[in-house]
Amino acid sequence: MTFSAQYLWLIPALPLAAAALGAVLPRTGRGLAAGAAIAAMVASFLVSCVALCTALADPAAKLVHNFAWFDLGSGVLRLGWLLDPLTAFMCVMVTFVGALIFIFSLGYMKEDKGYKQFFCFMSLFAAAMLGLIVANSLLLLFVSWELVGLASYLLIGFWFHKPAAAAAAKKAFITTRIGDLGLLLGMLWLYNSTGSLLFFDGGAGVLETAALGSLAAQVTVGGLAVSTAIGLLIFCGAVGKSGQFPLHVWLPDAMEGPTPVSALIHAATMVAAGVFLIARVYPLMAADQVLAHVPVHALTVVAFIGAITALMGAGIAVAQNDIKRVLAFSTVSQLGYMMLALGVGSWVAAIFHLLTHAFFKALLFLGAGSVIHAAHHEQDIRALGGLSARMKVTFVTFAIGTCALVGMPLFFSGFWSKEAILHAAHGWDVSHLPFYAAVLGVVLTAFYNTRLMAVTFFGKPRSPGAEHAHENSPVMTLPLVVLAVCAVVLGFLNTPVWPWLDTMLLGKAEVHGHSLMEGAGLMGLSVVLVALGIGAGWALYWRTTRTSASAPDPLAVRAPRLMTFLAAKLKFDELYDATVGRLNSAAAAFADFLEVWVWGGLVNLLARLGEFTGLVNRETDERMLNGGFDNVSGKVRGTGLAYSRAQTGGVHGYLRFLVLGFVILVLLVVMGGAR
Amino acid sequence: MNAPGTDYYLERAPLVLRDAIVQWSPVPAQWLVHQLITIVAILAVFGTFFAFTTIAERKLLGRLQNRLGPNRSGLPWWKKGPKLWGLTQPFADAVKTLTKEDIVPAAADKLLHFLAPVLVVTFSLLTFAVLPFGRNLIPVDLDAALLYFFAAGAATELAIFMAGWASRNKYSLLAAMRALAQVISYELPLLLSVVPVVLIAGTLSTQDIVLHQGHWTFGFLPHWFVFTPWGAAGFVIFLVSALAESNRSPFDLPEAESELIAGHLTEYSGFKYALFFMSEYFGLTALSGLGVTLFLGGWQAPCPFLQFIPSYLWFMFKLVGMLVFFIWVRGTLLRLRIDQLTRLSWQFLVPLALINLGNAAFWALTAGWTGPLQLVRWGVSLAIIVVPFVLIGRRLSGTRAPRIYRYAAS
Amino acid sequence: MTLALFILALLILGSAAVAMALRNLIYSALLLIGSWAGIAAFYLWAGAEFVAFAQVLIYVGAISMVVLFAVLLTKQGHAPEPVEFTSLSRFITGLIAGGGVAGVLLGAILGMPLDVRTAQAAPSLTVKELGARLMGPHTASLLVIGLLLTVALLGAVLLASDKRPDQPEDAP
Amino acid sequence: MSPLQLCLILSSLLFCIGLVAVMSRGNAILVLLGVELMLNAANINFIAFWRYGPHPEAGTGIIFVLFSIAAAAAEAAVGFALVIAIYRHQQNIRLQEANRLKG
Repeated sequence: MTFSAQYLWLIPALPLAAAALGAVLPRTGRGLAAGAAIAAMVASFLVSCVALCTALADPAAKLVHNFAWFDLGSGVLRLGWLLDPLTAFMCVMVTFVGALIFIFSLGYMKEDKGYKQFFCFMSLFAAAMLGLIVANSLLLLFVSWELVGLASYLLIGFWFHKPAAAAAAKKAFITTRIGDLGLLLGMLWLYNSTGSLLFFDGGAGVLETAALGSLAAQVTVGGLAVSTAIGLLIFCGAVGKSGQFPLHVWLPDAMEGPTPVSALIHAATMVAAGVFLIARVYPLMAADQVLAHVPVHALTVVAFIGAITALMGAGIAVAQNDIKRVLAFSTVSQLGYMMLALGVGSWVAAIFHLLTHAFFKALLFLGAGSVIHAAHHEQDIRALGGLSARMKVTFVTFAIGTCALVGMPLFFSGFWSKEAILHAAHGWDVSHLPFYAAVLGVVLTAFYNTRLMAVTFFGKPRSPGAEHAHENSPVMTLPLVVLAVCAVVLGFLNTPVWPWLDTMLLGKAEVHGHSLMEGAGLMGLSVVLVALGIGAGWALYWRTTRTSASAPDPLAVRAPRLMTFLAAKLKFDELYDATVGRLNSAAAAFADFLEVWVWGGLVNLLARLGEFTGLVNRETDERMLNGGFDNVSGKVRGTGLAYSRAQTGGVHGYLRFLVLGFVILVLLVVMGGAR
Repeated sequence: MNAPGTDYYLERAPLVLRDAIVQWSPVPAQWLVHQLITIVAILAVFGTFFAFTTIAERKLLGRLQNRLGPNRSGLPWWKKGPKLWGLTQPFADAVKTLTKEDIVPAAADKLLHFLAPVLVVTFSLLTFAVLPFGRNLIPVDLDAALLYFFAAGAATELAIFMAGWASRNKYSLLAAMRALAQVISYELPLLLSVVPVVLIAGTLSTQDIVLHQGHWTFGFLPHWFVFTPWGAAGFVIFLVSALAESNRSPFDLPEAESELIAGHLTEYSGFKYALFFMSEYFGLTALSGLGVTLFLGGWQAPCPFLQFIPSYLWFMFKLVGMLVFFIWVRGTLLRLRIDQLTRLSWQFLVPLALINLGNAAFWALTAGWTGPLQLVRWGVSLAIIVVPFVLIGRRLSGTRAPRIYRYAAS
Repeated sequence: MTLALFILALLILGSAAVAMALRNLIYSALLLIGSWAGIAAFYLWAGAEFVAFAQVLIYVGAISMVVLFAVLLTKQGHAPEPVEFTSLSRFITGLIAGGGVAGVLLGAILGMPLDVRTAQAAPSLTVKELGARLMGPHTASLLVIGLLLTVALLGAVLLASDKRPDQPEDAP
Repeated sequence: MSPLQLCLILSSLLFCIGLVAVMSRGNAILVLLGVELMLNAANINFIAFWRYGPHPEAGTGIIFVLFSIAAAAAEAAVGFALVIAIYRHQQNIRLQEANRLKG
């Protein structure tokens, strides 16, 4: 079957059609809506597989199909589809994980009243994400990007009757909007400087050498190259969407949505969008690398932001007690790793980690969903416990996911992708700080995951919900098993011995592996680090199991201040309240102050002055003179009254003056011109 | 088979006749005579047509209601002769209305009261100017003919309003208000049901639209628009809206006898009443003619070998068919309430017409699909219109309480 | 040609002027409809067929209906209260201002050496070409107009509706 | 006098009729009708310049009139909705009494 980029629109169109169907169906059409959503995702997956085969046949090619969207009179806005290995891999990943999440939702959302809407929104979300992936135009990407934002708003606030959910939805929407503003500005700037928004357009696209060269050659404020400035603005969007420092605050709150939503947002779609965006515009981000005399390279910023996020997310995750929040902060941390990989120049490592992370994080979230569903919506890990015997399938798959996330050596996908990132960070010649942060992050990751496993699944059940938990139906466990298999197998796509994914993404023809021994030192170090983290976790949480839900955390006992600081998420919300929020209220207070005291005072002063003159007037009038002043003030009053009569509020009067003024103006101009 | 073309002698007969008469007149007045002949022909043909439509309606309604209808009137000077099945009844009616007293209420606005019936007939006659009656027969072949048709048609409701207001009668005024509400509600679906035809045919000219439908698949399946999914849906919407636009039952609210005496006609008598009556039938005929033109292939024959029958006769056959259908509807359906009327329009017809527009766009986009893809095209197009129809219909009827037949035996 | 223009102008201006001076609003509206129809005839005269029919369809078919509805809904139909020049001074100043504008405009028109195309044949533009222009270089404006109409429709419904949006459906 | 000038004079006179009506009539409906007249006068100008202008084949004048008619329709809808709102508020539609922003 021949497949060209022309038919790529099918991939997002299918879920979109399912969403449209879900929107028009009556409330009773639950089964049909869900079935259509799943069928559309599966069909999209099949199309994506065909696209992947086409792309892999010639990995270096960029198959594009561009078309005119609309004619502005002075120019034509063009959109397009793009097929290359990056697009194809992402499509396959999103549709596959998405389809599994949809199937899982069948069981998870079974009793929910908004079942139909849920599948409608989920399909819309998937459609927007797929549209973002196949876009060959920054404009189309931006439109899909905003649609993703909208759908995530709808989904996070799906249980909008809970105030927390509604607030979280708003927070997510507004926080990402801050980043999107940067993206929009970057996009406009790009269009202004190149006159096109297409990525690849037979030599005329913005990611091709001609445009990149001219962008890097121009210099703007502060000595930055234009490409750096645009890249950083676009990166703002990615920071918002991918929950990077300092805009990560919305991501943990997004846990208020249903768990499949969390899986979809944190694994496959929304957060991946930011990483994907940077990978997509990577040539633009890297365009300034050849310049030596610029104050900062765009990618350097990306690397540092990523490193900070990775460390910070792992640190906060240590002190969280909500099972979903732990996973949320681990996502923040892992996204930081991906950004770090992008920043240090190894975008293929980032995409590799993005793919493996999508699978094992979806697995973890769905596993958490399974636990929550079984334990009657108990999310606090302190109140769980002892589930390993009660939910065997969930436990085993969750353990596999955890191993992948921690980076257990050799047999889990997370190990290989994390190894690639560490390797790249180690080889970065600008600074070694990100590398150290990443290494520390590895220890912390191992530590908090051990804690999560130990507290959730071992010991005694500490609440009635956990006691009565039992394994869920196959419709929920089957996706877990499939994802678990993937979490293991996927790592072998890109081992140092056989770096197939790297070659494909980079568009090379043959796979050149090298021996494991080359990076053995680093690999050994990371194995030691993981062992260290697990050992610490074991010592603190496993050896002495928790006895009741209210018992203090062992770490909190040993380092109470650190723990509270971490538990409060490094006080970021408070910080924003104290800075941005307070700035806002301060501005409002200042405006109020101006209103009351300055302008009001001015008015009062004038009034006082008037009063005073009146007083003086009266005094002089009464004491010194007679009728003369009376007369004058009478005249003044009369003039005032005459003027005030013009302010009738009647439309006619105003209009008359307007017209007379117009006539007089024209006459003046004409006479002036005649002279 | 050699299909008869534009110069087929029966096709040319009316034109030959006209040109012969024009030749007789002095040269400077020839253009005037030319136009006058067209006008007179339309007046004569459709005047007679109107007369026989009334008798057909009365007789058909009679049959539908299990009675005979008018059957007494024969020829006046032939007392003992045959009754001619009452076919001369319209002429007797004409004499009656012409000789009746013309009553104008004392409080009425004399000028407008007089002007309203004149205008209403004028405007409804104006619409005939752009209907293609035959292969060579179209009074004015305008480029924007459809727009003209609706522009002229919109003015008749204005005349109805004038009649209602000028009568100074509260029933008449209420009827006038109803007429306005109705035209505002139904103008939209009517126009929207026509737009797909314009989209597919790519022209506003009625003659070109008819020519666009003049082909046959396998030599006998006509390419009339009504035989496509979007065309069928558009035709149904058009029919319903046309019923409402021409104030026919079940949408005859402006002149609902049982509620408003006779609506805006209450204060009219004699010949003015007859004019209103006439304009209603003219409007109906014109809208039927438009429906025939847009959806039923106009003057095109259904099969190629039937082309020996001249095109204007085909137009007339189809027109009569449409009118009989309208009479049938009148005899069958009950009158709607005003709120049901507006709800039907805004919640059902307008959304469906909009969806149908999208359907036609799909049809136009997939014009290149052939072979098995043609089947896909038909299936998708059918689905696009049937699924919303069922869904919207179900939702609308779902909000109503279950029907209770209180006085019917269960 | 010019004679026809004169007759049309007389019709348009006469009916407009009388409409604006009458006391009975229904007469005003009907006369104004006549004036609009005259303007449509002027478009026909100028060769803009499509615009002429659009003018009739929209002004005579739609806007007039809205006007008549407004007149009847606000009970102005039989003029129970004086719909007259309540203030003579307002009328006079209005006339003076209007006259001033007319003077300025007429002076400008008559004083301008207008470069008139010598070819007097009316330019013809088929509906199809017009549509292509509309969907080609003027797409953006078309979209904006569509948006405007939608917003106006919603706004009109909101303004004219009896209920406040924040009140429940069946509040007394 | 050229036909173009005649058309322009027609339109400016129509404009002034509308203007006088707007300025001197107290009835809100009449005022709105005056505004409609002014819009129509502008349309006449567009058509006249299209007819006698240098590039009639571009059709800009016609397209502008179409947009203008659409805008006029929108204006009429909103305007008369406002009239009805005013009537509901003060039981008449005399514009000179509608002189408060708050009521």
